[in-house]
Amino acid sequence: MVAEHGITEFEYERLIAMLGRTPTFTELGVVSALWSEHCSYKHSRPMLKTLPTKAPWVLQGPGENAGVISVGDGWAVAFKIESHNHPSAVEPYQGAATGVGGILRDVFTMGARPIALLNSLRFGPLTSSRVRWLFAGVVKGIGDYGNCVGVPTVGGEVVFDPSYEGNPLVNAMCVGLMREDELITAVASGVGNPIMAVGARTGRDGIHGASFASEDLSASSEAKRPMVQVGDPFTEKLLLEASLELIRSGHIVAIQDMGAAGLTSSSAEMAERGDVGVTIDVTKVPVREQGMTPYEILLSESQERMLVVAKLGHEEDVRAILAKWDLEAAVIGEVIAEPVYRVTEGERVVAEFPGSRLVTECPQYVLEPKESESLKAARGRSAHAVVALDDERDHAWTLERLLSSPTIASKKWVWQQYDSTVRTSTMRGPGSDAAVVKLRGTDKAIALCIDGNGRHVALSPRNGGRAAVSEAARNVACTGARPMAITNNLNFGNPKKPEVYFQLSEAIAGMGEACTVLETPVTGGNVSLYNENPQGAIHPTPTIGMVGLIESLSHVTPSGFQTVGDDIVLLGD
Amino acid sequence: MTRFRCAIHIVPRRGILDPQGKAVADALHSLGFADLSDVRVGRHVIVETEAATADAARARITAMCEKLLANPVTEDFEIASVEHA
Amino acid sequence: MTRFRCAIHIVPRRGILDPQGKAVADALHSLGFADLSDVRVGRHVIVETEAATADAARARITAMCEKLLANPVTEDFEIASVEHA
Amino acid sequence: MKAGIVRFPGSNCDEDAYHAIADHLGQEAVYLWHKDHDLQNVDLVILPGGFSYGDYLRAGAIARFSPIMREVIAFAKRGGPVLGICNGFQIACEAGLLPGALLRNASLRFVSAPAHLRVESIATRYTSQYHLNQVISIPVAHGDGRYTADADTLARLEGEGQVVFRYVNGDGEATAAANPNGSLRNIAGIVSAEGNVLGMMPHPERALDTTLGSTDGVPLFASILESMLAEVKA
Ligand SMILES: Nc1ncnc2c1ncn2[C@@H]1O[C@H](COP(=O)(O)OP(=O)(O)O)[C@@H](O)[C@H]1O
Repeated sequence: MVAEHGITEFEYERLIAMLGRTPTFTELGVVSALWSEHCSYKHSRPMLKTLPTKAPWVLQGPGENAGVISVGDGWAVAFKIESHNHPSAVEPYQGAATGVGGILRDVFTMGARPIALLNSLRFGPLTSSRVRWLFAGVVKGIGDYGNCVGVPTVGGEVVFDPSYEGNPLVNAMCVGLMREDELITAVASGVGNPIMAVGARTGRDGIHGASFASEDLSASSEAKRPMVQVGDPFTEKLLLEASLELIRSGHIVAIQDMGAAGLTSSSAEMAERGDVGVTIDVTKVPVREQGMTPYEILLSESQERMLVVAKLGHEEDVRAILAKWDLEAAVIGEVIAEPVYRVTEGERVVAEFPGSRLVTECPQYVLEPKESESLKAARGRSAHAVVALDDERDHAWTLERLLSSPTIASKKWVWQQYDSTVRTSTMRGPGSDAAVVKLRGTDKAIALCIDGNGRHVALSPRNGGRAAVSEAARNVACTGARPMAITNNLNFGNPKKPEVYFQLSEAIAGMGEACTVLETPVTGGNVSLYNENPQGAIHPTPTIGMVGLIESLSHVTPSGFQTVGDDIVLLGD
Repeated sequence: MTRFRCAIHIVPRRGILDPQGKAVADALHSLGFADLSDVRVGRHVIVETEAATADAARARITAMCEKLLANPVTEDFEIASVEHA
Repeated sequence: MTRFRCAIHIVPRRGILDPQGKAVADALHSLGFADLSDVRVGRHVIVETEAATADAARARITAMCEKLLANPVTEDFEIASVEHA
Repeated sequence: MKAGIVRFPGSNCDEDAYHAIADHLGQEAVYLWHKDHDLQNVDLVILPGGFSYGDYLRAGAIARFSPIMREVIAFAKRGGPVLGICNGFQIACEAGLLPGALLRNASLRFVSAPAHLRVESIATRYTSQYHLNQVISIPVAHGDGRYTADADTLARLEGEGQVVFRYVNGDGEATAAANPNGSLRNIAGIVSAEGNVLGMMPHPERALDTTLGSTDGVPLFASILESMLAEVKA
């Protein structure tokens, strides 16, 4: 049973040592979720710590639902990227849709109104009918969700490469705008304050999604399909409005999305950040179905839910705001002084852990990196050694080939399905190097892009990591913006393989170097490991989401040739 | 060969969130239809096909549902009727 | 009062383009289901309601369809079944 | 002029409509909450775009029963101007303020793109500032925009000059390729028989600002204001 929960023997022993007894079934479920790669970053955290995260304009760095930077005059921008690779591989439409839902919540729980979405996608070759099904489903899922909520999708990228066959990458980024003084964090505090579940009811959706995202995809993943959750963008829109109203009302002290590993992860993390204890009674959680066990309620990944710490005595005010938006709010627990994380079913205790150790004592692994010999050899190969095809003497032939390859060809089919103009602020939408979005109420705009190049990183992880950041910075700069900060998604294979671990550590190092030189600190991100399929690991694919600031709308510069007779100049080395 | 007209019901699987069903139930409630429970919204597909027998038609339709019509992750299907067209 | 489980079919009216039906037919064709004709896709709604008799339940459901569930401009509805829940 | 913008659960172009009135037209704008019954003495009601109730049953079908809609319908029946944009057009059709229905795009895909429209009538309070047959560019963004009505209704709409906008190509021709959603007769917008209710799928409120592309929506809002001023004078 321990193994079924994806907990290693080593981790199990650590757990017993922490508890001083054997865990209950419910506790095992909780730990399996919290110590999954997805929630704990157990293979990547030591490396992530080396990234530069500070600058005078950074208001919130890594560790929160989203990073936040100041853009001047009291305005701030929150942004974050998130992957939904594994759910999208089994159910592309819902997987991608719920990915967008999750990243929207990460941004509006900071107090920011989402103003733009971007996405970065990787698929196998379109010659496969399964890939076409995945591609069409993912694009529709992203579009339907963002369109319904009313946040414009302003940019992204799509790459087709055999390495992603069977394991597509679906990374979504959201950017939000707020006043600096509206920033709120997910830190539980105030002994006696009630903990409330807000938004949609809890069903049996996606139980163990977080641990699922931390496994290699295999034939048995297909059998896990019933865990996939269904997105409800309409409820999300209501939750967005209600949450922003709640945050501005002063009735709450903290708010957090119930995302991966649901109630478990959100409540444990909030308690750990606030260095307080919490107690939760699962019988108080509004459920969608009868007969749900504590285990199911704790680990459900039902979407469109939030966990809120309200101010004591303000419960009715919270309820009233939610009711205005036709949503429910229920008190399910309390912040306590005793440093424990306790879950009860009525009076009966079903799980109890000593304080925040549940989060802080998650094992961390530092492994021995080793570069793959074959990739090293590939890098050594001279580009001149590649023999030219006869046809290539005709440059028009080559050009036509290049332009018609799916990765290079126009992505209009994709972005025509995304509403890119809602909110009437999109100065440059999909199809530009970077998108430009006006900040309503100011003379400023932000430039946004998302970039990654897995093949480059595969051949030379450190250079590839640097290049991904520089490419994003160039794209942003071309619009007239100063690059400000990045978020990133590290999509890699199984980190227990030394060659994957090598790629990960080198790419992070390269990313960090570029960020230091360009003064674009990392304000957050996400790690998606175990992106493998029976054929092997995907190309190591860090995707960089960058935000740049345009100080005056008059600085916005178009890409594309403007007037006949203009000179064309090539800049750079 | 005979022509059969077949009707298929495809509904969200129990336990799977059905936002459409919920929206419809809420709307009916506020229109004064108070005592409803459990509204589910699915698809109703009508297919005409040729087959030697009704059983053969049914087998064909089952194959269509499994291959394409129903999403095995989130939906259940049922062949509601198979009739001479 | 008794609980009834009612199934409703709502289908695009004849003569109105049904792109979903056409897409399904095309997809089935390309999967090798050759001899199909006339695929139509509509909605299948299941509602549980209380009523004194099956006839009363049917009348209630009819009212729901007329008021909300079907669009009189483009859709036809049919109450497929009314059963004890 | 005072415009009221209805906020349904799931409306998401309400703020854009507000800015169109308040910032671009310089007139008073207020939001009308779907649960209220008070139209706050507005001169114009805008049913904005979005996904009211998620469009989960049919686009506009549930919003049409919102409490505020009773007042909106009465206002329209009294001749009050109602502008339905995108989801607002769908709601107006469901509410019977306009004939016909808007169905799933023929492509079955959401379409977000600039669309060329031909102004088919300038004898309305919404289009007096355009030229007849002027070709304008206004963004569309919808999944359910295929205008459908029975043959009699279509004949009446055409005969009475109620078709206000038609999808065309850059040369002003109403071709199949220029039709983004499969609407019958390339219809993009219609006006009620009395001329006071306009429904259109394209978003004129997204075409008011040079920095965002087109400004071809400006004459539409200017026409509304002009007709109000004329009424006040009369
Ligand atoms: N690749 C990365 N670079 C920088 N920070 C990261 C990266 N991946 C994750 N983080 C940060 O680590 C923290 C992990 O928080 P957590 O809430 O577990 O993330 P998530 O919301 O993605 O599940 C987040 O603040 C996130 O921004």
